Amino acid sequence: MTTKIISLSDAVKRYVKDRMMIAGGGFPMARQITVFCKEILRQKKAGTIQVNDLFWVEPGVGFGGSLLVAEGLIDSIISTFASHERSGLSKITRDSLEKGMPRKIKWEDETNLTLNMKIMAGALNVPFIPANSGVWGDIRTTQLWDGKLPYRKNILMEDPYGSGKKVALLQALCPDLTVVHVQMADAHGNGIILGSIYYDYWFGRCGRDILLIADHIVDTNICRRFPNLVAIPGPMVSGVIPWYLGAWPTNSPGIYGQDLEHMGFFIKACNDRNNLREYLDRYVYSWEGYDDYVRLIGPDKVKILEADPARVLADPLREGILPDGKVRELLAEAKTEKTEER
Amino acid sequence: MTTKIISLSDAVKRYVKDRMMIAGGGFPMARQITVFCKEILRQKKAGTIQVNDLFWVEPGVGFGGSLLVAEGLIDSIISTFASHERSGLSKITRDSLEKGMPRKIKWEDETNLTLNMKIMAGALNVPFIPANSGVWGDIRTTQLWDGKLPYRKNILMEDPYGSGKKVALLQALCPDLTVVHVQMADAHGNGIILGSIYYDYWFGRCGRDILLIADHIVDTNICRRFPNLVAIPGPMVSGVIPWYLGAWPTNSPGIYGQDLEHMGFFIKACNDRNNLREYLDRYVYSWEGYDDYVRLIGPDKVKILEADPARVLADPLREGILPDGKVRELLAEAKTEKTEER
Amino acid sequence: MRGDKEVIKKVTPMEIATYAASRYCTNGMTVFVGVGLSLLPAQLAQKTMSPDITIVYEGGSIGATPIGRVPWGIDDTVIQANAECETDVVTTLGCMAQGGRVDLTYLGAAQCDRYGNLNTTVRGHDFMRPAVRLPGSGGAHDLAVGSKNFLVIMNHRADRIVDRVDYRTSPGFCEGGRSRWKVWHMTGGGPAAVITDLAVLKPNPVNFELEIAEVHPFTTTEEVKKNTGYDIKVRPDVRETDLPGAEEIGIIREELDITGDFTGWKKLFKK
Amino acid sequence: MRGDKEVIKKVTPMEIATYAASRYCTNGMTVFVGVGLSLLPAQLAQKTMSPDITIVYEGGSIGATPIGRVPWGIDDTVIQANAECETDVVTTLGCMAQGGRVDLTYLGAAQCDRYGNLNTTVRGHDFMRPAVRLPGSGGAHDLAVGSKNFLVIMNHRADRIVDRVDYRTSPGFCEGGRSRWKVWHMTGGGPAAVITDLAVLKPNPVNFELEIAEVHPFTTTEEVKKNTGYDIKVRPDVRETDLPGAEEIGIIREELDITGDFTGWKKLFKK
Repeated sequence: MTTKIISLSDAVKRYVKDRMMIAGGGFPMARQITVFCKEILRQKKAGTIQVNDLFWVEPGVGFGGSLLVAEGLIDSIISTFASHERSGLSKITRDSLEKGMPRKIKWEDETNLTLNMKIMAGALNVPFIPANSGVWGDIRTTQLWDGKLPYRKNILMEDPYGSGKKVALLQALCPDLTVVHVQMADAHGNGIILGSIYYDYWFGRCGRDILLIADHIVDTNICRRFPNLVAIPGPMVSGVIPWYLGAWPTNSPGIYGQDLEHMGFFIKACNDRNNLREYLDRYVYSWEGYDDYVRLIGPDKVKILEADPARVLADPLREGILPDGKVRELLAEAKTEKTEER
Repeated sequence: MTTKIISLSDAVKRYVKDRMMIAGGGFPMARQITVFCKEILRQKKAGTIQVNDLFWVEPGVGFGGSLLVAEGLIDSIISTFASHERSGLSKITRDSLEKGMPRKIKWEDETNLTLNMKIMAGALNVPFIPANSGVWGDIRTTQLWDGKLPYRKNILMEDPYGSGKKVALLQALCPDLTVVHVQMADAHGNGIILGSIYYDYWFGRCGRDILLIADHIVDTNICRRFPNLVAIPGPMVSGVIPWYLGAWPTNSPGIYGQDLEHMGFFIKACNDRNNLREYLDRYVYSWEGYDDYVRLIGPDKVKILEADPARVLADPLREGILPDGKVRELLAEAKTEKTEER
Repeated sequence: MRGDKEVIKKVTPMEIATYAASRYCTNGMTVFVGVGLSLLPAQLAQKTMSPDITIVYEGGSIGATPIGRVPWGIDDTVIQANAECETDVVTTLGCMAQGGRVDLTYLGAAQCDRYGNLNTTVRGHDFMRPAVRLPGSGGAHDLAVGSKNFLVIMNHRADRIVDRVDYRTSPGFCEGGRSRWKVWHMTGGGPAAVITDLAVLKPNPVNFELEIAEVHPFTTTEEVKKNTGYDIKVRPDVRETDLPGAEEIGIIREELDITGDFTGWKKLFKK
Repeated sequence: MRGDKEVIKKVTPMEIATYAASRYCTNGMTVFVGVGLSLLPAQLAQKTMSPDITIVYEGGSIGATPIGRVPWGIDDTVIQANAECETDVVTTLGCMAQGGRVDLTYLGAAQCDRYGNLNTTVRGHDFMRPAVRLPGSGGAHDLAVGSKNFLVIMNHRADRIVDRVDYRTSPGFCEGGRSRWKVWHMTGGGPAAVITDLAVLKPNPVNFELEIAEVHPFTTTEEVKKNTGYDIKVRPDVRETDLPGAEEIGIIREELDITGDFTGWKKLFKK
């Protein structure tokens, strides 16, 4: 079978377009698509892609989304939560929402259930889905769009089957591009998720294109041994990006824990525009290639993150992990194929 | 934590009521709730329960459902398929539908997607869910109910968000009792399913009461090692019935394969009312207790069924299986608790 | 080999149909299969010209290559034994078929009408008391609605390829013309062809009525018309159906249908 | 121990609140918790009078007993390390909360109005340009709608327990009376109590307005009223809040809030 493996830089070049709707998987502290967000910023700066005014979909705007907000790439956000868990809101999100710095972003307010069910409707290719949430309160009526965005707020409806129950019809949401960080994936696009699934069951079934970022590429035979651990079926997926530690500083249960020290450092840096600039220069723009990226995290830190209590979750699957050399081969093959496609 | 383990006979006595809506998991050849159906018939005959006119919900009316049809316990069926796969329809189902023998059953016709989505709506506690299936054709309009059953056929609706798309609103379905056969479950009700999930992701989330029949009871620690293999979360489940080979003659991937020989024998027996009577006497009514049940299948046959190509799927979990003695202890504890409850 | 009477004698109509159906399967496709005859074409394609397809069974098995024997049902453990992914029916029929992610589906049918609408539910017009009860839709309706295209494989008799089906289980082109899309808002493209033991029928691109596009070598257009329950049109460019080659025949008989239950090839060698 | 000034001095208001909140958790319950303060009561209950509860985190972790330290977020790996089941948000908030299978939920809030409606989204009345942006709903709205009951744990200030919240994030008793059920068709029972650092507020059974039901030992009804943003009623049977005993205090300080970040107990021992 043709490999779906694609390099991070090729994936961003190929799939990220101006003004598109992008959904990012994970949760504020878990399996964030950090390295993908960084690569968007890097390629924009390098001029290899033209991208602005993104329509961002995420359960809670976490680490990756914040970086895009900081650099003014996001026009609109549909989300439910704007905090780095116990660290609270970063100054980035607050400044953009409260003061319009560096730019004003539009925020469509949802709940974790209503947003996830909108994605569910998108996955099922139906125009709407009813819910009990989103009937009462300000979340139902907050409507920030200017008519240009393909998104409207909840219409209420009484059950036509006569129960008398009133429900909110949630409009389906189907992103142009959905990106999910998974612990493991094979070259066919089968994505294995360990630990909480968050929105990613439905994110992994919804999107014009769905990309996986995988800490490890595994042999398809390990999927055949654990087919019920494949949360995202291969046929849904357009590309698989191998990138160990791609979710850093958020966690990837079974592989590494969250880097609370770095999160604290980041949150602090956000409080001052100069410090934030320095942070971005160093952690987003300074590195070149994978080895450099890992060097930035630091080998000692990597060891600490790997010594995580949830690491046991991946133990039965570790024998299926392809060695680096094999992954490099797959990337080289992918490169050739993609070139031949032109 | 209080154990949810319950014996087969106690479960049937406690949860099966006259005229109730029961959903059975699995697929025609897989994880059928065979032994549960047999126990309903046995207890009805013994007079320990009063049960008639069941409203039966199943993806395809398979082995278990057929036995209930044969003995006239079912008044209405909502299903999509009435065949034992390659064996075709059994004479039981054909006779009842074509000739009203032993009684006429009402059949509400669905598709695998519309029926599963109705259960999905029930699980989500919303009154309906839209679909593209069930808009055209006779499945949309076939409506056999007499007004007494809480079930109506698809209302069509145009997308209120202006896409112009027409969808079928599928009415939610929430059974009084849902029973799913799983390979393994712990005493908290966490159900592990290996192989195809069929409807059981949503069956395992929908039902006033949800019961699991498990080939093996496992230590909760194995759930903690493979939390992502738990397809049915414990809090959804009211009771767990330990019964090895409970799905026989259908399969339970990872534990045993389908007994095609017995299926052939059964299908043949169905062609003649006398043979069917003999079959029922022997395989439904003759045995007493678990050891007898296994003796009926035959130890040689059990060995053949266990030597199944899908058996590898359960290998990583087998260390968590509780020994028979421990399961008997849990059953004895459950008995005591239930007695104390009164 | 075309027209070679010796080969024709040694090939069954259902082997021809299987080969014809297999050629709709091309590399990169996501293909849904049922059991029996509808299982063979995709597997034949995978073992010959299109190794790079993903086979999906609606129960939830994705990427499985059944081991040991031909599956007895889509829930047979020979399928479950080495699937790449096991998921559920809402994923396969909802997210994949209804979601527009299925390229091709193979369906069987008891009856097919002039617009490719299928009946797999009852014979006779009283659903409450049918003359013959058939298995029913299963996921066929859903795949007929959502799959980008589907192929029907069935026997060709005058009471099976008909003007009107007894029960409308799964949509083809509905009431003809563009009604499938304009009136009923279906996402998929409908039946690409109906492949029988006598012929290959294809939809007219304007009124979407099925016409005779190919006729199997051992029969004639007249015989096909005689076995069709409506006044079926013959395409001006009607041609003889391609015969499978030695490789395909070998795979069918030695790997896919070893017992001959599906294609009946063993009967050719009965004395 | 009740009223013992030495004990009161050694117990913080948030320790009292944690203990009070823990007592709503009884054996057999399915309990949803967030992080921070809302995590402590369920864990305290589980370690004392109600070992037989199932704790659920909305991200998908069920039956987890966080190991090593208090979780930094509901997606912390100390939770994921030993959950009995890992599932998704539609299961936890859709099938469980909306499905009516959640017995009790602990919620925090920035503001709470007289009917127990909560604001966790913005301060100020312009959502487009808020005075202060707060984290938002997450799953709080869904749990407030569907959970059989919920408890609010928050600080008691006149601009936080108010007549009207700046933004209606999560429903309590909506517009009061039976509007929650009659007008808005919610399945859950609404807030059983609002537990603050000063008092326990409970809904009036007729108009469903929050009233002062218990007052913490170190304060007075007058002080509570002064710190409330609406003319709050005092129940005729108002009483002093029960104090945690030595066992509960020990568990809070030695097992649950070792650093004192949540309950501030370490401040008691500062010289």
